[in-house]
Amino acid sequence: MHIVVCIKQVPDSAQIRVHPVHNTIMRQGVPTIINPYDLFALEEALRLRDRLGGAVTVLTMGPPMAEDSLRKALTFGADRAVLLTDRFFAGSDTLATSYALSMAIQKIGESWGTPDVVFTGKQTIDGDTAQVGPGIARRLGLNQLTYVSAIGAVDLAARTIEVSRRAEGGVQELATRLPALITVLEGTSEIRRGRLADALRAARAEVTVWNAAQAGITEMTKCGLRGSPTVVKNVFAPKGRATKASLLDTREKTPGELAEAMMARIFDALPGIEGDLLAHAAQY
Amino acid sequence: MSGTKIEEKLFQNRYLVDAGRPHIKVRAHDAPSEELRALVDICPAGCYTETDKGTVEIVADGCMECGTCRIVTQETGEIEWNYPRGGYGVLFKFG
Amino acid sequence: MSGTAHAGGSRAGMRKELPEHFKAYRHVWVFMEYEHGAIHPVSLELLGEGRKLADRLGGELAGVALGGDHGQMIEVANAAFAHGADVTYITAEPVLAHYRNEPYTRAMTELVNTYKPEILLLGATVLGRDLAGSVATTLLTGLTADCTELAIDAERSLAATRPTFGGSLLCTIHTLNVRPQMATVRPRVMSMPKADPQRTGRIVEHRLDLREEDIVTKVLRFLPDRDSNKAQLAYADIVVAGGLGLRSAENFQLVRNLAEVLGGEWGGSRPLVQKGWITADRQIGQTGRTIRPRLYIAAGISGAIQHRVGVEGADLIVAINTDPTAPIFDFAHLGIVADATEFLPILTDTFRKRLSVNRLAG
Amino acid sequence: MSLEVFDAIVIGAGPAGNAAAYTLAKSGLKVLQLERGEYAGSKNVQGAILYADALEKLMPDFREDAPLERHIVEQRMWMMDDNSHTGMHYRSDSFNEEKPNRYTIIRSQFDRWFNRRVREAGAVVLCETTVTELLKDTNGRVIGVKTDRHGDAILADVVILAEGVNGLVGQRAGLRQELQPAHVALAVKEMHFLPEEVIAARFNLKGDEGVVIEAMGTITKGMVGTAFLYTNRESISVGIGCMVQDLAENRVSSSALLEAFKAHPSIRSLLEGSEVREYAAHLIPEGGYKAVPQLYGEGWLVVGDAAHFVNAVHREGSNLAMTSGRIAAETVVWLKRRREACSAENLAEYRRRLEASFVMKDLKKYRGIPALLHRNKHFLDLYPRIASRAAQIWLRVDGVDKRSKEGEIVRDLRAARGWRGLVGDAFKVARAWR
Repeated sequence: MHIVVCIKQVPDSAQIRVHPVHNTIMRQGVPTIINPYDLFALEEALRLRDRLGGAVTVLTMGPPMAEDSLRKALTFGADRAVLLTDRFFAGSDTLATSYALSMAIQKIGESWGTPDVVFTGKQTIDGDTAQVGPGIARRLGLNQLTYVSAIGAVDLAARTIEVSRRAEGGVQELATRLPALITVLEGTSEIRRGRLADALRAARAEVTVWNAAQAGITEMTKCGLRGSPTVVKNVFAPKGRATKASLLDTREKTPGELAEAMMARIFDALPGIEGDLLAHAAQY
Repeated sequence: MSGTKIEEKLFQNRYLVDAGRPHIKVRAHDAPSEELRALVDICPAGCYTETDKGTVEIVADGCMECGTCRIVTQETGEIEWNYPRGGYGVLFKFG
Repeated sequence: MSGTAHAGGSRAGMRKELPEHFKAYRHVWVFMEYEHGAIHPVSLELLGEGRKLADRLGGELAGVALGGDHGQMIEVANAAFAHGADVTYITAEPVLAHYRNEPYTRAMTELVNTYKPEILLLGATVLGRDLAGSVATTLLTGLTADCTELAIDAERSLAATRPTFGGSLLCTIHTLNVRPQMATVRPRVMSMPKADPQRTGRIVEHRLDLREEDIVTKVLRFLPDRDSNKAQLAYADIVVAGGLGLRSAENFQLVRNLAEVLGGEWGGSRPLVQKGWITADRQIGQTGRTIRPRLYIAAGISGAIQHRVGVEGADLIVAINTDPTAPIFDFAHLGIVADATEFLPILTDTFRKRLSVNRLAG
Repeated sequence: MSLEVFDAIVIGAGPAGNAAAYTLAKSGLKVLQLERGEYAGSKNVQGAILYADALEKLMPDFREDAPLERHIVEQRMWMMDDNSHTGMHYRSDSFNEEKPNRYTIIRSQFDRWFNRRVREAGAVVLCETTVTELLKDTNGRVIGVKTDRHGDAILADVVILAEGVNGLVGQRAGLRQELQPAHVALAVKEMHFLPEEVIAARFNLKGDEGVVIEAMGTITKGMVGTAFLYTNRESISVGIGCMVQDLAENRVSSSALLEAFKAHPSIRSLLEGSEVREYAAHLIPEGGYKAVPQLYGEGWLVVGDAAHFVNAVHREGSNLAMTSGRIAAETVVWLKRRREACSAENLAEYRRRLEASFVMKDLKKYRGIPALLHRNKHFLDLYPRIASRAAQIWLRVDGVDKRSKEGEIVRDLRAARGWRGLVGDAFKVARAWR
């Protein structure tokens, strides 16, 4: 089977700081990484390939230096990598991104066989929108399976797939037909370490680089800023909260009184939680 | 000295913790040597702590891989020190 | 994938005239998330927020109720009215009995194309986010996900503010030139409006021409979390966690006792996994596995590095620790300097009494 | 049983490893470089000063795209006591030359750039790959390496160990001894960020000019060590280092020493309002000439920190690393061209070439210094105090006549060390320095 995994190179957002005095964004030394959620998608894709045979193609849209992330994906064991890069893509929001990626996936299909499954992470850590996966599914008419925690039976002949999917309050088991788009939940499987042979191959591999035209994209008005209905008007630092915990005064109080005080403070701080706790207690 | 200070400092650092595979281990012991006990004070990441039982433990998550503990306890052989697996451990942003 | 990662560059502040056919788009809509016989609280919170937006725009507030059973949808509509809606659009069809992306996307896009809302809000739940992405792409409109604040600017445009870069920053996003403007909003961010059972409104029924045979995806089973032995830390509302301050594996039971009384999940810091007191799926504070409960109680956890990152998103962090200088007190909201092994049982008892007393009374 | 055979494997992607791999690849050899960090530089810590000369010999055009922070126009040497410093500053406009001699750098960025050049030169670079052991044949000859990735060993004609101060691979293979606590310093360092213009104003700098401060004195609490403060473009590196043996004996936390140094009135105002973005710790091999291990053997060479190539007196290390890496690689290239084996006998040429270079000459010159300092800790504590008191007496205008002030200063000195002690100290220093 042919599997396409979409990954994104993102800044390691945990390393971004806001200067406490000047209230400015400090981006110095913030490294770029493969979106951590995408690694789980890549792992599931590789497992599926190892199970059923075939090939994994990794795709990213980004600046030329995003090649580093693709090479890393090859180190894990992906078979080929495609970088979609063009200055026309600058400023793409999720709608424009899903357009460009879906066109590239079509082109990948023409070049190396139509993909049976397209994987993405559940969301990115920089945008957190969780929207590009569904966007691609919609544009390519793939059956959409988001927040997937496990992949069950896959029947290539019958073109069916079963997955477990995180839903509100539980896990949904779904069956659908291929081709499908799957966004993968974090923590699904332990991410493998690439074998030495894969690492050596990755170090020397040629990454396929496509600009818009090479990816078969002709409608430039659907790309980049022009193709993006949303616009970021303002980026700012949140108001800091008092950093120190408010400590219960333990002097001259019995432990029982302190526990009462703590419970009262919790109920105060979280309106509605008392009712929910009661509802829960009543249920059991 | 001030453990709090070190925690705050380490919070600025970037790590990829290899869960379940600590790269430094303290061998089981009843009473630590002076050298091992010294690590509670001198480990620059404050990784070593003394337990109620008087033994010394390590949580290596904040380790900066300097190797001081390795050098100090080389004679006593109380710790097992390895590099983390490739890609894991501290990831210096500036170095 | 993805992101509205583009900087506030050249187009910020620029505004082209809204195309003529979008000028007919009016009113604020809230998707009423209904599953397993219950309305998700976020939908009611959104009605409160939507009311403000609709009033600001001088328009109506509408609920959208999709489901399999007509009677249930009427109930949903009534709840929507009680919480501030003027109108509720109902599509009740067998294919909508359980949430599936395909029929829900069809139903929602059809409603939007027919009745043309200016703003469409959904809860940023797994269901809401699954649906919103497909609907927005089908409608070729913008979507701002996971918002924490909504406002209308001077030019009638929805200003949707959301955390970005892991919450270290906020950004405000507008949808230009396309309608509807879509946003998903985090649960428990907007306040719950007071219900007024006397309030009524208009119901608009809309049929969807879609049969089960047309739908590829089938739900085989639903396994509720409460029947599962697996830790569901990432989705738990209440999490109680223990650390080395508990001193022994036996004492860890104290953490489980409190979690059980509160109906929450339990977990522990990394050293406990290393010591074998808990399994790795119960570990809190590992990179890539963050939790965001309403209430997080940390007992005997010092609050080292990774732990902080993992729990900082909790609405309320409560810390119990003997060391007043422990880093956990630097980011907890509420704390007590006490030995967790002594304080936990008392706190558990206090909660247990309150909850059972009230149960009997109520 | 093995994957592939390379002409050379280089373990590590610091200055020594990069210099070696670059030289080998440039000469057309088939090179594999292995680095355990996420990328070259992610495990590397230094103050950091780049000495242009060593790099220029490898790539004369490095200034065109290397990530350099500031070129140094001013050096301050401070002797500190608890609330003062006695300083010597040297600042010269002649350092504003076309090809400046010293730069501050940020190692993670610099090493990454350097490594990219290595790749462009044709070396195969594998990051996130830890070498676990050297592979030897039955005669004890090193023939390749094993890594922590699943797969067979990789073979090579020669392995260059540029694995840094901890040097586990070489030690475990029995190529050299474990480091001694008396031969190695532990340095801790923080990165403090400030706007560029604030740094320029505080240090009287324009453009890319930079200042370095090297400090010693009571800040190390009687232990052998030094502290430093370097200006980068929009950050300040500040750190302190002491010998591991002293730290262990005195149970002192380096982190607390650094806090005290930062709180010193002479330093505090320079860092005010800064945002700390990283805290790092690293060992520095400061045993000098006498601690240099066996440098070559059957199929292997050792370079950089792993070979103990640090000139502690002049705070030089990365230049010795690059130079030793380059010379090791040149030796291998020379042997390859002559179609000679990388045997111990042939690789001895590496040591001969090093002896002829500044690397071994400088180390030899200062071979007495580590022991001298170890035995004479008062150098770092007493003399800064005396200097500070002398300056205090001399500068304070308080109605006391100058001759009496001179007398007081001299009495101070004599009381502290006695004439015999003073002469002895002077003699010891002179002998160690010559």
